Amino acid sequence: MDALTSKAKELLTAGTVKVVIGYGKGTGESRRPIFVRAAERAGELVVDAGCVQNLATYLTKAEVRALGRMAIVAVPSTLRSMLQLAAEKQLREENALALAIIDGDIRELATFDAIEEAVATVPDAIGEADQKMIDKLTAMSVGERRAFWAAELGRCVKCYACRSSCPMCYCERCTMDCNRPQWIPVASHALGNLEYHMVRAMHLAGRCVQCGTCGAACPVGIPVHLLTFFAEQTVRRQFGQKGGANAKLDYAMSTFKPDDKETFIR
Amino acid sequence: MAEQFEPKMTAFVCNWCTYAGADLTGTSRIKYQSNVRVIRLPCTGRIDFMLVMKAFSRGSDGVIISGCHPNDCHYTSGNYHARRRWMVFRDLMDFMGIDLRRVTFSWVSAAEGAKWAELVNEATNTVRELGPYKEVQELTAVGID
Amino acid sequence: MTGSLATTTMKVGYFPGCSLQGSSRDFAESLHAVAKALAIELCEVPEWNCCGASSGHMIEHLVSVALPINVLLKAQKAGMDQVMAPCASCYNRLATASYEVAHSPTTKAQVEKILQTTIGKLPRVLNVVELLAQVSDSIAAKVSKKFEQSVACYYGCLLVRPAKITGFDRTEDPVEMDKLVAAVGGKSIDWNFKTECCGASFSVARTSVVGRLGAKIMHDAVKRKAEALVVACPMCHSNLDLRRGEINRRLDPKTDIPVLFITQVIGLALGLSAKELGLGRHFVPVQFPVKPSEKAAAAAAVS
Amino acid sequence: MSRVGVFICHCGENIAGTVDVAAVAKAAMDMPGVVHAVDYKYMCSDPGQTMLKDAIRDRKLDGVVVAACSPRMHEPTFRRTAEEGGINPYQCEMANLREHCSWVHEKGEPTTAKAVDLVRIQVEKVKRNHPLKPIRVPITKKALVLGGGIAGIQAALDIANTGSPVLLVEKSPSIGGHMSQLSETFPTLDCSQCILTPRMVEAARHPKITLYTYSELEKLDGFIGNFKATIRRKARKIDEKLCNGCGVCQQKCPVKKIPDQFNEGLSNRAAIYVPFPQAVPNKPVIDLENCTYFKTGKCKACEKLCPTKAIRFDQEDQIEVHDVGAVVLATGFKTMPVSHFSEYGYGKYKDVIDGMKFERLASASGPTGGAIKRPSDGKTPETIVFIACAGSRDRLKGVPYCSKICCMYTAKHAMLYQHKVHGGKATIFYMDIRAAGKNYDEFVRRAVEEDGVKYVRGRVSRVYEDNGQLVVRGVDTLLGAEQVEIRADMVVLATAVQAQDGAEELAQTLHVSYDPYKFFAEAHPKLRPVETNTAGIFLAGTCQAPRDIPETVAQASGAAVKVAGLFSQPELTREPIIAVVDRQPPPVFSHCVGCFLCKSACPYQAIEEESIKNRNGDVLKVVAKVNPGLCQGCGTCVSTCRTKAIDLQGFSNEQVFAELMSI
Amino acid sequence: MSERYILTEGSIGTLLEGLVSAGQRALGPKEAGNRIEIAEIKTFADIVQNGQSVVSAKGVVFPKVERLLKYRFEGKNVALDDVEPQAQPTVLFGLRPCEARAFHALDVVFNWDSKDKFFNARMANTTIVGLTCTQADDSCFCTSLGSRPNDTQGSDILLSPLKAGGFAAEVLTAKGKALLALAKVALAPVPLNAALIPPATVAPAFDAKALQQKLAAKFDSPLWAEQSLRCLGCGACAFVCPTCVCFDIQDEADTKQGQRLRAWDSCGMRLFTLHASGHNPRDKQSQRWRQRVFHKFSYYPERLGTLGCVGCGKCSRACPVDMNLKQHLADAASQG
Repeated sequence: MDALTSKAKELLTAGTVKVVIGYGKGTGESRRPIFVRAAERAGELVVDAGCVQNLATYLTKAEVRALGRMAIVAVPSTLRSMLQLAAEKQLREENALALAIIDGDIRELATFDAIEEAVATVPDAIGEADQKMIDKLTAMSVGERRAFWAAELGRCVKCYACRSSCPMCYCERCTMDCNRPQWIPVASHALGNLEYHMVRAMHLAGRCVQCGTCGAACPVGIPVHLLTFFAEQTVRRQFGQKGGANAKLDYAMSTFKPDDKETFIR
Repeated sequence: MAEQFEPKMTAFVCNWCTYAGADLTGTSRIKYQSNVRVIRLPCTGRIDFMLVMKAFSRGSDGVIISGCHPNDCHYTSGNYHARRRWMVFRDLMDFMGIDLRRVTFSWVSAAEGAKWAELVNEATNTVRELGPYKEVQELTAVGID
Repeated sequence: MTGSLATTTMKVGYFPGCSLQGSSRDFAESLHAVAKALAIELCEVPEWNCCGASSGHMIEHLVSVALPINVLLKAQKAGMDQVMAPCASCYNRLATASYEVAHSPTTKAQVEKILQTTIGKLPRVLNVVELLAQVSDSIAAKVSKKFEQSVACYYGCLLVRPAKITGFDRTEDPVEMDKLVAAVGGKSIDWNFKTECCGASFSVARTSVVGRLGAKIMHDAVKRKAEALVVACPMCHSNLDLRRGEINRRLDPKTDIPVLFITQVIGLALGLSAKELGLGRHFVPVQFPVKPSEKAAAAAAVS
Repeated sequence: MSRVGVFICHCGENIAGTVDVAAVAKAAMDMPGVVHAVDYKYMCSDPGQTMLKDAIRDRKLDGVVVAACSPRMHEPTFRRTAEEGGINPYQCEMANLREHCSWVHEKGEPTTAKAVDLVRIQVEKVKRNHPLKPIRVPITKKALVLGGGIAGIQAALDIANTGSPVLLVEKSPSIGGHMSQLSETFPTLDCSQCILTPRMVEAARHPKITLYTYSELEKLDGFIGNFKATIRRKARKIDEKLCNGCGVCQQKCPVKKIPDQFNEGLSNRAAIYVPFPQAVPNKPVIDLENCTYFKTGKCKACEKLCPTKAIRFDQEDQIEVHDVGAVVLATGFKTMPVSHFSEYGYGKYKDVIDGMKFERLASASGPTGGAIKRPSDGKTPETIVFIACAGSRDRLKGVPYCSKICCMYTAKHAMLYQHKVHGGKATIFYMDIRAAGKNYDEFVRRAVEEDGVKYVRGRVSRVYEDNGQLVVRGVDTLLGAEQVEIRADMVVLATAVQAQDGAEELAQTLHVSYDPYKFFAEAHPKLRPVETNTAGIFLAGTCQAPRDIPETVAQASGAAVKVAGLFSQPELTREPIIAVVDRQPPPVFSHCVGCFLCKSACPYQAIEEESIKNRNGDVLKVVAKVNPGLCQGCGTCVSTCRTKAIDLQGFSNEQVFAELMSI
Repeated sequence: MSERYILTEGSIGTLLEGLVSAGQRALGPKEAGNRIEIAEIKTFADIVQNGQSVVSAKGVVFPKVERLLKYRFEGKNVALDDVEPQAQPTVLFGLRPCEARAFHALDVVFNWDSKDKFFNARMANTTIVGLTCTQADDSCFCTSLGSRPNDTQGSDILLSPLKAGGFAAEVLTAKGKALLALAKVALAPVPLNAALIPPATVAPAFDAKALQQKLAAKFDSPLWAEQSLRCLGCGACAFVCPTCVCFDIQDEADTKQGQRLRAWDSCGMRLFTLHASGHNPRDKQSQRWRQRVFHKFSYYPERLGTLGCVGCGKCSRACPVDMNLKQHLADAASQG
């Protein structure tokens, strides 16, 4: 924590960066994203177990970018996001550097190569509970799965908190907002919700960095992150490519191997 | 069921292989069931995964997707991209509770007129046995007060 | 799979057919002995029936298909995915039948009607050479006593033809048996009548024909220094062994080279006894010119 | 609100016999946006088309749906008609009531219902069509001809004579191909080389033709009118400019025992060699596998003795890239390899040879100077057996097709044999005699009647050797299916014609399709026999199917005309069915976020990056842009785009979506 | 002084049974996993007495998606099918006083100029039984808006827990009286000396009136950009809010039929103000955030004579990035 504060001070005073995106005190015990622009306020930065949200979302937010070069307090998933954003030409090295929290200590990672190295060392497996849940679902009958999602997605109000909090959902116009044609119903009825979450998962297959921020953001507690996790896992299993592994584009869904193996095409 | 249920089948096919193949079915006068409605696209690569879901929510009971065999794509690799898309989307549909028995993927070349007829008949029969796809069609009314 | 067979047992459906219980017990005995030695379990098709050979397919086509299909259905019920028919004729009937139902919807429908059932995926039909070829590696590995004779492999007509049905080996110039012989140390000579007709079921009806045809075969084999003929078909065997008299009447000089089943050849190489291999049942006694290596061995034993 | 006209074609009884066309027209009239719906006997007939044009004018239609046969059949026709009627051709769509409905379903209500649906689908689509303009791209007026056989030579000459430059690429050291190996040619029995070599020389001398012998095409990028061909010039290891073809090097080369491919291994050649005396260019190459210097690092005899000092041991392969506008494939054929004929003892017995070997034996320039001598001992064969259809028309050999030329050249062989070996006995085993062609059957008859060649109708089951003589065992199906055995001194197999090795790979690099036997596929078996389904790539000769010399030459000229036709246009107009990335007024500029995932999805590298700048030239946004020249319109990018910023003209999201919604 | 009766847990039970048999449904704050939802209440035990539901009860009168009309294409003509509102008689049982007050803020909008038949039909069939808050959290700020944890406004009955157990039920309207009748038991009046469990203490963080005046001058303040820097522009706040009324009208149709739907929308979303031209008058998140604040705390009082907020704090709790409305308003009110 001290380490972070001093690092932030240093970067801001030197003018290396104009803003440090990090975690600060929030309501009650919670942590909230803060944007430190002056060295003397670096003390507001907090590093503790409460800092889990993937702040990479802000790296593509116009208002934040307008502040100038960014330093971002990064949990491992944030680092992966940065690489995927780089691969998708949404982030350049001169835009941001990472202050990575890797098992306790703070490491400044100023280049994508450095980030790639760091990412390669930290495991990117999803949480045990989530994996259990996915296994449980896959073990169900298709009917049971349908019932499960019908119940969960029934609560969805299409507030798009999942989309807005996702670092990879940076599109200026989402498919959801496209109305010629109206691919996905706007209303949050059962069909609209099912199709919305299906599209989201597909669009993240091969790009999802598995931070789970979307699930955490859902006000009504729908485990939407399981969908993107599953899609991402499907890609990894079948093609051995994954989201957020490197800064060069290696997107499974826009590439192919002539000998991709499937069993269902007749 | 008193009178037999006739499934709505929607097919998305590429112009160069399967559509041509279906033309050949016609020129060879091979008969098949009339349930299917074909939507012609240049290439399987053009088939947006959402079209499949849309077809169901629009009231189709079964969907057929077909294009050129690997290596034969008129556009050299559209079908490879499509194959990947289906390899993922299929799993996802399954994970979200869509009944995969209602989705048929296949490669039908311009020379496989007979295969097209066979494919349509088999898919149609399968879906006829499964009955109407209420589970999805009814969703259009759920969650509206 | 072949390599692993040394340790694990391989299960194969087994259709004996009539000859292996009668005229060709020697074939049956050697087959079982060899299978045992190679850890292949031959599971007899439960309550199997006639394969529809000879008279069957001459008289009533549909029956000649229905009979073998019935056999295959039983095999499939018993959970077999391959069925091996040692008799080349049985093999040919089974293979032909499954080919026909696979390729003619009408025939399929008719047969289904006769058998009051629907035909699903049928087990694959193998002949004995095909089966042994699958495990040739482990055979080679298990050879205890090299089979050093030079022999003429005789395939006859039913084993490899018609190609679209058997889909096995090179129709016009088969080699699989030769490979097996080589695998156990033998030399298979290059000769001309591998797939020549032996007279098949004329064995009983018109022995003169068998004599004429057999003579041609034996002549070429002997001329090219074969010390034995190797076959994989009961009819070939009886025609060339049982009818040797008829044949020799047309040969000058006459020949007494034995006719062995491929299973017997392999059996000998695996060190099985003449009894286990039913060698005693042949009409032309099984004996070979002594090989130099054996001489040496004998000498060593003495001193 | 759109004004759509629907025109239902009876196609005689083809549609009307099964579908209640009147009912379809009535239903169509009820569809929102449809202001005109009629049915007519033959829409594609003149009156039919006039009717369409009039309706467009009189009813002020802005969209047209023709419900008739497959769009793959008549879409161009009706789009042209629509244009003549005064609307944009791409405002016309077709509903496939024939191939997809009346021909495949029984007469009845459901079939008519389907027909109505098919119409509705297209009505909904056409309502969302936009006028499109054909795309114009420039043409590079230079042709690439692959293969220096008679087909390639002919095509190259014909194209060059229209004034367009040609690159003639041949993988072996000389042009000439199989024809240069032939002795005489049927049905005239004139000497093959006498008629070929002048053409070879003409090609070499032609100011518009550049020869690339001993060269291969590495890759071909781009599209019709705008290909980029990468050619590898393999190192001959000699300086072609200096070499005067004196041949000293061949004489002095210490390695001489290399089987001579040109003579089918019937003679030997040196490690540095000119494939044959009339080779064009008449320059040697060093065969690296066999050259002592390249094997041991010593020798260099040729270098020492070359009067013009033309030997270049250090010469490297050269890669050249050329822009070409069209490609002619003339890569030829091969004959079925030895391994397929163990029952005929081919490869086992020296005196069982194939037709090509016989050509060399019979050729005046061949190893025996044209005398028929058998390879084993050089004796003149007194009895000779020819086996036609050795592999051809034989599913078991993987060749169900007829190789077409064998009947003729076998007759020729037998004839030549009879002429050269007096009192010799030639027998031909055949299945059928296929001598369709000008003076062909007469030729065969001459073989039988004048030269006394014995034709036996039947297959040969086996060729074996007995007491040092070949025994041909076959059946004579005309004499009561009797088995016949002929003791012959020599056996000649008319081996099947097969696609050239590597044909499949080549087809894939060029994106042309091919049949199950790896022969390149023509765009249409009847109406487009020299085009491939890849625009700008044409076919000549045996790379497409077995054929004889006259046919090959004719097809080569045909391909040449196609190329000339293409080159005669000032520029190329292409279907505007291509992808476009949307552009919006500021501040949006485009919905594209510039993730460029589409870029990796595009099979044609058609997606480029465009920087949108303000007046001061600072970049506001980098977005995708589709190169209309490269885009072929597959639409893979469209379904890859998350923001739906790319769309495919003619198959737009709105159109497809509307089609789906109308079902 | 209105009537106050003692409602024991038992009599609440019978009341619930009573109203169900009278063809009504009871909804109220109920445990759902680790959240509180407004859901069917069957027994007294179902009712969660402390803490706030995530989503408000507004859906009862203003559903997240409701069908306004249906139509069919008959040839070239369109046939309209009117749709009657599904106004199932409903009792909102144990609603927090802040939420009870919120219905007024909805009402003033839905009856501002034209009268919304769907809203009104549902409202008419809804009875509200408030329950005094005895616990608050850092997001609550009802007191800053001139309300209190035991506010009676909006409730037909207000329940306040008694120290001795059970509740004091204060009957506030005829609807309330009618409802109580369904308990089918004689209810004892609350003795004057009966002690109530004290309501939660919610320290006022600012003064709404003062805030309103401040805002008038703060339209161009950098404050909004500062506060909204972390705002993601999702609609969570609006969709859980008991007073947000923004909606979108959507037609869902194919070539055969269609329906017109009214669905929740949010001024916090970019798309909300996006013009067809591509121009967006509220292009920046700061502008949208400002709109949200001004709408509730400036435009509402000005135009409709009431606040567009009840201080329930649901938005703050739902926000994925912890936009705490109370804090932000306090800052706005305090800064010069």
